[in-house]
Amino acid sequence: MSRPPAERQVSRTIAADQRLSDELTRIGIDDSAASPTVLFLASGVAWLLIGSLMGLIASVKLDLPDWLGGAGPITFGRLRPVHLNAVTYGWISLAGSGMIVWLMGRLCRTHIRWTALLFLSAILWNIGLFLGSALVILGYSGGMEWLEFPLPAAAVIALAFILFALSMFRTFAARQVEHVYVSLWYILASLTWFPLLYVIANAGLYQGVGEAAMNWWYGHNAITVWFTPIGLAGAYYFIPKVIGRPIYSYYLGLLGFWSFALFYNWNGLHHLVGGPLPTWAISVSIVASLMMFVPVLAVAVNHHMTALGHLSMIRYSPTLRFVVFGAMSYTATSFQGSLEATRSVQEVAHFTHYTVGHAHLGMYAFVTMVLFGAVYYIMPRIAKWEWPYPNLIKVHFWLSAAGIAIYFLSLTLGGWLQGLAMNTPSIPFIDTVNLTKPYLWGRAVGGTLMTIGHCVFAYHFLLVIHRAGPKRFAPVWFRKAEEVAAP
Amino acid sequence: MTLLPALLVIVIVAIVGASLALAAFFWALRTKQFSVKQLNEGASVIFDSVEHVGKPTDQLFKKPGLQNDEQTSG
Amino acid sequence: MMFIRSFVFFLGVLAAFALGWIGIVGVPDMMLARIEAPPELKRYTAEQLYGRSIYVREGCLYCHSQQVRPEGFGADQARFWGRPSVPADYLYDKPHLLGTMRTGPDLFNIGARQTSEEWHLLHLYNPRLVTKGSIMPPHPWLFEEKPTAGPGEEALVLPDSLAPARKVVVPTAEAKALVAYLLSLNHTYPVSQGAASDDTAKTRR
Amino acid sequence: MTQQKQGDSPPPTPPRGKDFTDERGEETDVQRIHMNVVGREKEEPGEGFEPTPWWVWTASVLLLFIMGFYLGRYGGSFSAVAHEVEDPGVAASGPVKTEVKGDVVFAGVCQACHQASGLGIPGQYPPLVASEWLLQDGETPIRILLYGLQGEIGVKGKTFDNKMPQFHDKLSSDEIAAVLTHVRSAWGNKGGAVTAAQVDSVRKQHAVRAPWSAAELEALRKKPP
Repeated sequence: MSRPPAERQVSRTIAADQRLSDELTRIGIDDSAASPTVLFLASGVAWLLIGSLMGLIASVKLDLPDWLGGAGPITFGRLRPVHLNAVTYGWISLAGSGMIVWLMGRLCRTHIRWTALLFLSAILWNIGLFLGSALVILGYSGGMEWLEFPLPAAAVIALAFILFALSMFRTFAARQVEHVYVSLWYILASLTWFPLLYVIANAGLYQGVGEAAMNWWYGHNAITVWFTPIGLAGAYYFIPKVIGRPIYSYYLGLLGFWSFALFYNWNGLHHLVGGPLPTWAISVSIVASLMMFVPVLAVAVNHHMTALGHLSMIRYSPTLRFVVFGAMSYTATSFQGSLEATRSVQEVAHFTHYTVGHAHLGMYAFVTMVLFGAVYYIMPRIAKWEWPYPNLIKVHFWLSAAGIAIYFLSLTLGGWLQGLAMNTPSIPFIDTVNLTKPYLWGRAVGGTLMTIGHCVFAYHFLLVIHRAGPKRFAPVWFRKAEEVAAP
Repeated sequence: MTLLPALLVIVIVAIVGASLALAAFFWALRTKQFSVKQLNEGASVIFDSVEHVGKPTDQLFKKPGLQNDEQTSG
Repeated sequence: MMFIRSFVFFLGVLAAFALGWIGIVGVPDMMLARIEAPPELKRYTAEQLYGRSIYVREGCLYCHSQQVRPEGFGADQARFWGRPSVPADYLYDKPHLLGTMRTGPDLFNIGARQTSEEWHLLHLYNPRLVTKGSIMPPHPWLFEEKPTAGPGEEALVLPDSLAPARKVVVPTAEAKALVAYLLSLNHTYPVSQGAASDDTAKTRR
Repeated sequence: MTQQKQGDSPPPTPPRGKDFTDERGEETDVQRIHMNVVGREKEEPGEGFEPTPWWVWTASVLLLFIMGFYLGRYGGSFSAVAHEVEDPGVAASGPVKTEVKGDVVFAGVCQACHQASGLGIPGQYPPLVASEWLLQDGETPIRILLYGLQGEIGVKGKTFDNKMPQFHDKLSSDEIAAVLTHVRSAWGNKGGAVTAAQVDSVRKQHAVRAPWSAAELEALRKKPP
């Protein structure tokens, strides 16, 4: 540290120039991503509200089957698919796309290209979702889980995704850094995989049990190639970025990514264990599912070691709080999923509410929580406005965390008991229904808490978009470009 | 599809796939993709001179009186 | 250099995807292409197909499976849900309705287990009429309320508490088609997986 | 909200590398401390290039081996057959044939209509509790179960008009005997037990036929062949 004073002076000036240039670059990139990101995030939040409401109504309908029972469009069998599609293709996909746009600019250190395509994509995507949901409500469901949207709606969504991917690939091609960060691997892979998967699945190539195999290959691979990469890309960026410490091990990142790509694509047929499919195919899927221990372990060790010694930061950082919760849930849901795929667990858990609890652990406690964290990080930077009421974020976090905990525990316990009862033939079937009833109420309570949390979140989000609420102290990274450039 | 042709297809696909994967792996080794330098740069590409290593970037719940640059790592 | 790296990356990513697709969808589907329908498996009639579309429309598949697991794997057979289902049973199904939940019982053989059309209609109108404690949604929109039943129509026999005043409840064509589909779900015929397993049998030690 | 600051030209690539000075170009105490923690890339490897822990590799390879065995065990013979290998252990010892339980058969087959209480549904499905058709003799209920029943029938002074399905091909004689024994002794019913031999003898009496009417059953009961 002991350099001659003159040399120090020079390096000091260069350093100051460097800082100014870096900050201007970053602000310029964030600005270029701002409009499309806000559009994607805002539509995502809208679909989150719609999806939560649908899910809540459907959930209460299992408790009070005659409630709102008089009309076809609001029967359980139509609201449930709309809930699933609204939260996955609506909330997670749109908010995830918003996060991807912003991350793309940051990680490629360049401004977003072909933004017109992004606007078009977001609009088409919303049209597709609206069309699809309306058609399912009106009774034109495609009839396969995860693929309920009939062809016109699916085609619009596929087109929207392809436009989105084009803009992202163009931005990637124009990147100003040589190194491609680990989050980008996941994003680029998912941008390649998902359009292929979605088009193949909607093309109607199969029939009979072949179609069932395709259905569950799709159902699980939508998670593999789209929802999980969103969550992992977010976790890989935000945990080191918020803490200010590089990711623990890049070797592990490589191992994690390639084992993820290799094994996760073979998952899915364990949804048909004991079903009418060639035995070997189901076994291969179970093996692939268990091999997922490798990438999950790699990611878990990486994230844990990165955060180690800095976990106290979750007291200060809303983003870290949500993302760490999400990353821990990823480990939990993946381990649970691997074990759940095995024959002995599946014999009990299959066909019960246990699987619903597992699905929500993955899609909510993992992906959705990471996305909440991402929104809390991104919005102030692109809206140039701090979250006005930090306490609302705390309220949101605890409502969501408590909600998903109650939801998951109820359904896991209730579903397991249901499965045990169902495998005991001396228990009449109706008693397997009766014993789940208290747990289904628990699910409704958890769902209510989450929905209230989402309303709080949406209200807060609106405030930031409108730059409303008390102006808080402005941390340095929220300055506008002009302020930075001014001496 | 009968058993033997199916097995044949799978074996061929496996051999071709495995050799491609091995080729990619050795190419990565030869071009030093796993070098300390590469991995170091890779891991810190999300930082720049302002939001540098050692600087937390999200402390909304912190009391306003505290300096932004202050470390909170435990 | 940068280009080669991207190229290798995308090649690997595409290969991983394609392998999974071929491995667990393509190959099983090709293997099953040769199976033949059991002679007792009937194609759906127009009315049954219409009923099937209503089964899809009302989302029955979210609570009812249509597959039976083998002996030693759950209690499906002890519950009289039938023999284990095999791929040939589903040859005429599109979309497939295998289902993943048993919030309600399996329906693979409901047409053999519950042969009464009357029962199915009552159950659809309000499940709690025939199954106390059921949480299945009622489907009153598949029925019509009329002053009197028309010619050829048969009104439901409802308890006084549920019967509308001075009106009768008559099933619509949709309800009848749905019941016709449910009654067609009868896979009690014997099957052998011989057609599919011939080569296997020969090569097996 | 969205100023396109950079215009069309991409912003310059910032050189990589970090500096640990604050706005005034001074090294702050905090940063100096951190030089020892995170700023050590010149001296020794730090974050970003930690090798994969040995136990992750060990676990992965171990898992690979176990999964190989699993595929060998449950892979079937790579045929199109479903349910090919379920549990060889069970298969070797032969299917475990447990005693047929009447209440299990009732719950699986009869309860949907006749209800768990055995009271049926008024106006729809006749009760089994104290039903003369069930309890007067042993053969009539066997006939009903085997070949079904259709048309009007009076049970305990009330008239029912519905369809009782046939079970001659769906239930074994053991199962029919068990479920009849169960319903004839449940809910305070006092009918005698029914044996599989009785069921078999009724099977021999009649060829497979259309559902009975109440009158036919009545006639058979009064005039045994």
